Amino acid sequence: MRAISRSMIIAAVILVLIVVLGFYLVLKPGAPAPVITPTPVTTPTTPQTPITPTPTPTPVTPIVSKKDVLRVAIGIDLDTIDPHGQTTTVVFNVVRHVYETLVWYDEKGNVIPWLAERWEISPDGLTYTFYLRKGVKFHDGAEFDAYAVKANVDRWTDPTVRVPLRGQLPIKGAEVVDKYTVKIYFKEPYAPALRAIASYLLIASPKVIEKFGNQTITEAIGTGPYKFVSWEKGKKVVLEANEGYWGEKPYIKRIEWLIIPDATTRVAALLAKDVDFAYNLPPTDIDRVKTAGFQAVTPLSNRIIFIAILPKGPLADPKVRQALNYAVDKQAIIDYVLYGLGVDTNAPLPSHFFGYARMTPYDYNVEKARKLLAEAGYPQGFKVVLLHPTGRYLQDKQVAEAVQAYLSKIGVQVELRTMDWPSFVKEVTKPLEEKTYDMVLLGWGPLVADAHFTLHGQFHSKQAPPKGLAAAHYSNPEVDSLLEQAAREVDEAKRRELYRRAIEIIWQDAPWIFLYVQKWFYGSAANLKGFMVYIDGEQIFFHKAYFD
Amino acid sequence: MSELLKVEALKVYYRLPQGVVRAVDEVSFSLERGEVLGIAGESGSGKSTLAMALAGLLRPPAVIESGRIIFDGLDLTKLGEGEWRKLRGRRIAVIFQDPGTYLNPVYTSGFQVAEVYEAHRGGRASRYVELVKDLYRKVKMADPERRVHSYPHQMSGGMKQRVLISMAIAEKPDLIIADEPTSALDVTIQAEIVELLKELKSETGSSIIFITHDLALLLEIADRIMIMYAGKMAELGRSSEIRDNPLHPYTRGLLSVLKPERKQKLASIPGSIPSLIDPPKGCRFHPRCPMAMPECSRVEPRTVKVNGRTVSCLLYEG
Amino acid sequence: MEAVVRLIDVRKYFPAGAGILGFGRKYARAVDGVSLDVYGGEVLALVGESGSGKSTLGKIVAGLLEPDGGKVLYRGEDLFRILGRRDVRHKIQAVFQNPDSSLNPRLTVFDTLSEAIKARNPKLGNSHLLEEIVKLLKVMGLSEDHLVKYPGELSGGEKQRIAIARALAVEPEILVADEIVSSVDVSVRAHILNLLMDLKEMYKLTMIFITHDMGLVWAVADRIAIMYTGKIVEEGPVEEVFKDPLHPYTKMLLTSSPSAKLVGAYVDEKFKARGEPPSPIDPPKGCKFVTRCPIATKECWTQEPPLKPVSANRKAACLKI
Amino acid sequence: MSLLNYTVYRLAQGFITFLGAFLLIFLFVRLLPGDPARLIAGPEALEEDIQRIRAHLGLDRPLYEQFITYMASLLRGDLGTSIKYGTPVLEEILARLPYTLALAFVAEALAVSVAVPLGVLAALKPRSLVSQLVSVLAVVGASLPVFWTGLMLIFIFSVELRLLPSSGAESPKHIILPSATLAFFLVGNLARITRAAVMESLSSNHVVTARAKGLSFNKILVRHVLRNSLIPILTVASVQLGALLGGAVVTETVFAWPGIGSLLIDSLFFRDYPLAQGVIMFTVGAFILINIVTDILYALVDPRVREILWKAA
Amino acid sequence: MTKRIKEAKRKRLLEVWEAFKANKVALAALCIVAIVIILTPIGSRIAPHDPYDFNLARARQPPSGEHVLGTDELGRDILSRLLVGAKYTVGISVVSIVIGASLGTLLGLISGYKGGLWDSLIQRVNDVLLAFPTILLAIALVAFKGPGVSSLILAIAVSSMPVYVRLVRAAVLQVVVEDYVAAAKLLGLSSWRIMLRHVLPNVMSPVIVQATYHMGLAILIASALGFLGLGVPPPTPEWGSMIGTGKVYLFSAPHIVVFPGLFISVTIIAFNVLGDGLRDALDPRARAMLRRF
Repeated sequence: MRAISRSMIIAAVILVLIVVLGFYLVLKPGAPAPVITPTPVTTPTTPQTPITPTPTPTPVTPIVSKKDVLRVAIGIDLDTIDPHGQTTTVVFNVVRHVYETLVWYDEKGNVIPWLAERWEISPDGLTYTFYLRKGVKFHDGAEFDAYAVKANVDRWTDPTVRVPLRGQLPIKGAEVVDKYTVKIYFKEPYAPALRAIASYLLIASPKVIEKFGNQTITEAIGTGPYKFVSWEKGKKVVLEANEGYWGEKPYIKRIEWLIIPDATTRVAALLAKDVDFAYNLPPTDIDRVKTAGFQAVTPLSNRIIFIAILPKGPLADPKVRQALNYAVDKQAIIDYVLYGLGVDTNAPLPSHFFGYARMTPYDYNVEKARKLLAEAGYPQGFKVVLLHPTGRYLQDKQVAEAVQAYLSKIGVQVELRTMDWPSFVKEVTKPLEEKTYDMVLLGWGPLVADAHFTLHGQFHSKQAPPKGLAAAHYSNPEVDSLLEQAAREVDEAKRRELYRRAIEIIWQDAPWIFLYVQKWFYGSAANLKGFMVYIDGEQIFFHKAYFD
Repeated sequence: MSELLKVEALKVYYRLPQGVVRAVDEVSFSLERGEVLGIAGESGSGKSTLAMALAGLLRPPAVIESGRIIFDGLDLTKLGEGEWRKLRGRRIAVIFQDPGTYLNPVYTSGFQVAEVYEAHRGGRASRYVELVKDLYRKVKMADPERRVHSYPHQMSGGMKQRVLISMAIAEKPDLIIADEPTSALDVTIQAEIVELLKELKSETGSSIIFITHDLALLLEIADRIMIMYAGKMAELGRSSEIRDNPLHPYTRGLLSVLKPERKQKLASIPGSIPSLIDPPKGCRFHPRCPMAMPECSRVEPRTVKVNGRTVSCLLYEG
Repeated sequence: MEAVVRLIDVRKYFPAGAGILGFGRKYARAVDGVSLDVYGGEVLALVGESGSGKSTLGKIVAGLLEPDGGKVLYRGEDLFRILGRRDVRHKIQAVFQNPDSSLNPRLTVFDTLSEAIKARNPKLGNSHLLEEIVKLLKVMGLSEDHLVKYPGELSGGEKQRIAIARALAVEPEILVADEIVSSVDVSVRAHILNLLMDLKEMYKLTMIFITHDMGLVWAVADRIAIMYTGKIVEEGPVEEVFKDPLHPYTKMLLTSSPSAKLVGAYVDEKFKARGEPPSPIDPPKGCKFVTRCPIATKECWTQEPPLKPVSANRKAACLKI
Repeated sequence: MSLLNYTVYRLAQGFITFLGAFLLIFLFVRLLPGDPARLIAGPEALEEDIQRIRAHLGLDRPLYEQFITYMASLLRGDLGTSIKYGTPVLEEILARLPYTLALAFVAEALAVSVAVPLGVLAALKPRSLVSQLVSVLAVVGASLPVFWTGLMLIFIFSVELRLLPSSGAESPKHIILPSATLAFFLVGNLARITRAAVMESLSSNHVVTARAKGLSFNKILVRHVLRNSLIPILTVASVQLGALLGGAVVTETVFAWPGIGSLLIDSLFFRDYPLAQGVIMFTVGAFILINIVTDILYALVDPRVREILWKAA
Repeated sequence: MTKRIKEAKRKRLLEVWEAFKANKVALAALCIVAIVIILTPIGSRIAPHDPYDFNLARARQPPSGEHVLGTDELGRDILSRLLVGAKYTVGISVVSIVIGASLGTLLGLISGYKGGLWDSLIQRVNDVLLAFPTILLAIALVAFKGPGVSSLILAIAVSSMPVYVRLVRAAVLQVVVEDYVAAAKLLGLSSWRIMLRHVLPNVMSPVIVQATYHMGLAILIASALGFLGLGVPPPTPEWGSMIGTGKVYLFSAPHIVVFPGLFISVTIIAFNVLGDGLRDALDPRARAMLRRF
């Protein structure tokens, strides 16, 4: 039996060519692979106003949505709908349409009243008294009052309940003053307290809390504009407008959150109009989304991306670390690798954070870098290992490759080591002496836009692995003390100053290669209006959204 | 007796990339009604190819190159597959050598026999169970009631051969071609099967072409015997003539092996069977022939009649 | 004459079908209590139809299969105890039926033969080795040209001759020849058999000649032992058994066999073949041949006849004698 | 030996294999570097929070102790609680199972229904265009990465033509593209096997017998060729099905199909030990079961195999 | 004489070659495979550009005279990367399959020849391995050893091994009943010698054919693992990881992924067709049939 004949290979070759060319032709963008014009980014000098690409217009006539159902594509499945078990931004995003918090942010990032109409802070900074909004009802009909708040606080502090981020909101307990007044006590003065309450303390119905006790809550009952309808694992989550909402009623009746793990498929789903809004699209497709007539929403995130430099070998010398900073063309990486989806911040934290202070930039300057290296005694360069995750941050692998290439130009030979996320985290949390790499590409994006969470988490010596994830193992007693003071300081102006001083020291020490703050890329149907981009750029709220 | 089959100068060739294999080369003979013709030959003599040609079962790369096969006035070499289908199983039946592989392992034996009726009488095979049981009785199958439901692997070689024989005689064909029907069987079973064939022949009046490498067996059952060597007919004659007075040196050699003297050297034919792609020039047997003459390597012997007997050997020409 | 090999009540059972996890397993009794002496220098024909156990018995004698019961004695010693010794191992060799299976298709004739010669004489130098091989080939009637050939390039007869040469290369005392010509074309058979007989003289071989072909037995064997369903039913000198068989099965065999007929053996239409041999898994209680025997009586169904001497050199296992 | 006995025997044997695999799975999964507690809390979390979670999950105890606890709960029929979801593992698997089953069976059915006719045609006309098409399909289908084919189909049928939904699992329409993607990968191999099996059957002696009987071509083809070719086709199809039941990871990811495969990847990348163990145990179990079922099917198709298998047992 | 024997052995190889050569398509496939294999040592020498030389300013350029197959996301020359990458891709598949096939063959040989306890033990372990998901194995290995060529090789080798155990065991069971094995026992040869000299060579054909098919599969597995982020780390231009990395450009700059894809597909096709050709050429039945006449 001769399975194959001469004409077969011809057929095979033709078929392969057709398939491949088919790919090429079908997928070829309008202009083939254009060199992208970088999005001009002006580096703000003051704390940046959060970006809201589609500002909510003040409606002249009452808004009526042209479509009742909104379909949103997200990349990961929910892990839990327990209000106190939340850890993941996207999941927070979904459930926060159902649960609300005592206070919230306005579009500029200021804390504003929400379920609490006003509040008082005791001079010692330990007691917060909240005066609650009246007439608010949970979706199950239970009334929102001080008892409900206390039930939630009690659950938050109950050690038998799995509350992963309890430490981020270090409260001691709550006390009911009267039906609509509640006091929340902190263990110690905590400057970001209000922001943390706004971010973490989701209020669930006391009936549900009673029903589930210290078990994982699997019924999402809150006070929010949308009611929880269903959650099909790995497939979708459905929310429905809460007709009895205390605030402005949502225009869209139903939101379906579709779980589509693959980013390219999310692009396809958007282009095919299977969804109206898609989260976290690959930067590579930004032109395609735009040219196809969709909105490209690209808000700034809370996440700063950097390469932490371990203080060992040649890298223990600050001059060397500065040299590395001068050797990398951040703007080029932002423009070409990130397709403009990043912002150079010139500080170890995003510019819109409370406590931000702008430093003199490390410009791209190969000569200067070489000189510094020579001064430090390494004119020929040296070899280092760079650890990086893959698929965790926008273009992370490509960014690592680009850094590798830049450093090679000043004689620093970089060996890249890729890891899947859990192994990567495990590697980063090892103590310094066990680490077999010299640098690590990492992103840091606290939920709360406050300098404390970035600086304390990354530069306080007590946060060095294995205890924390301060990846650079940075240790400077002065910085430690400044950060500790700032964490307790209630006066905002004083706090700002403390952070500025800390930032200056860190910037000079250069424990990182400071890269950029990442932007997100969402795609939206052209006629979807009124959605609100949360201050961190990672959450989108649809309760005022409508189809035009 | 009348003539049932006449084969004239039949040539069956295999056209392979390596060359042309002349498996059957200018073979002619005839067969009377009710006669048993034995065809004897070793491997590569072309006897099985001849059988397949007679049953219209040749498959590429084997083709009938030339010659005619006249069966009851019909030239079989000119038949299409549709006409063959009507003929096979009804007028011409075949019994194969290795009953194991010639039965489909996944069906009961009875069903496979009944398929013959289905093919020629229509309807579903299951209708013919009783007829199959009758056939099984006729072929002396032990326990026919049970055996119609047995799968081939549950039967012994002898039983399987009886199944194949049942198929062959189901429609009382004019011609049964038995291609080494007993070679895979033990002698006692072989004796029984041969006995059975004889009985069935006298009952149905079918003619039988009995093909085997076992000349001793043919001497017992065949009326006439054709000896084949390397695609050619060597000799054709009555069984007793072949046994007592073989003409062709090859036949003589064969017989001397069959009738050894006790504890004496056997008379042997030196050498081995030639390749059919590139057979020896002249007489194909000459390299092994003890009586070869110089011209044997040049001249191809014609088939000649000697005292009413047929032989292809230069010894008998001129 | 001295018995080189003695088989004493040898048994070999093969598992056939099974219950759950090995419980209630059934066995096919391939060899079921065979006692037999093989004398030095003789050709003993072991005859039987398929399933009679003759090949299994041959493998046991060759030391390839260990029996489940009974003893195989080689010159008075337990064969399977001393088989580990090379000199003993080489004393008994075998050649088998299928020429296509007898030679390793990946080795040239030279490789095959040199391996055998080296097995016997590991220290042999290369030039001597070649000499030995060529010598062996000459004996086999083959030429040096065959050395560079692979089995695929040889005819069936040539392959069998190489297989015989391989067996003889270690200078055996006993040769088990299991149907060695039954797959070879008739015209080639004579040549191999002649060769075998010459070699027997040349090497002073004792031979166990396993076959189903009565004509061959007549041509080469001194003594014959006839097997049926794992047992020997008759044993004796070839001429006597051919002319005057004792056991009804022997009679049936001779009557059925066209080649026996040609050499003028016993024929009796009364013993015309009928029936089939019983299953070795579930044989009849008494005489195994009872299902086909034309002269069987009632006691044959219940009583198993032992193989007993009938005359000085003949034995048979039949109640009717 | 009866079918029942045989089945019991095979199940017992399969169970032993399963136990071996089980131990291996436990070790492999637990020894993966990574700390689920930190993964739950996120990199920005505080050490104290992480330690609390670790203790909560019992991950601070020695490995053998975790194993014993796990075994004990298994014996009670409890597959444990997912670390990520905080819900019973069994529940998570059962939620995804229908999707995996649907995709696997539809894809395999699609592949078989295309491949078998193609293979038969190719075998009947070995030099024809169809035969060559089969060869081409076999190599091309099996050599294009699945995500390529998948994304290509999405862009043609969803984005450009708007005929079919791009992703998700909401209606029967949604299964078309993912199953076509898988089938495209499977079809070639299956067709090639079919062709070889049919050619082998065609050249077997019992087909000559069937012709000698005077049976019609169609009857010969169906009864004596196809029926006898079933075993190799069954083998390949069942191996493919077994692999699909383990989750077609890439296809599921590309098409956002909520099956077992993406659950496995998720749980592994989250170091959700109980869930990963549960999913893999299911996968391995399905693989072993499929093998057993296939062998039993063989026995039903071919009476010879029945006897051989039972003897082997 | 020894010279003649050597000649005979060469002739035998030649015979396989003749049979193989008759199949023109397989010959073409062999050429492709040969080219790919030749690329492994010389790829970096004939590459028109430095495969690691990046320049963001010329990133993602479509094919042009300067960059025949265009540039990738970091402005590296794709053709050069493909030429240099051949050694990784081919190296990984060849080495992993050679390891998997040899280990599997050895175990299958022991299992089939020794039988009994050995057989049961090997078969049970093999069943477990067979049922064990490749993906878990790969993730585990990458997690333990870090991603890289050696993890990939090990993962593919271990996951491909069970197939060979089964294949070889089945073939051995057919060979051990052959008379030449019995004859070897009669010569008093040791079981290892019999296994290696008389059994192994006669079970190699299916192993070689299977291994050829497996080469293609190994490349596919490597690219699937690359898709899941478990492939060879950058900037190594391994083809599978080039596809994996380039996947996101499928719609914006397709040439980045199409050309590696084309190289991979053509190579896999070539290996498969080569496997078919070898199967036909090595099939002793097919050749014996030709010789019989």
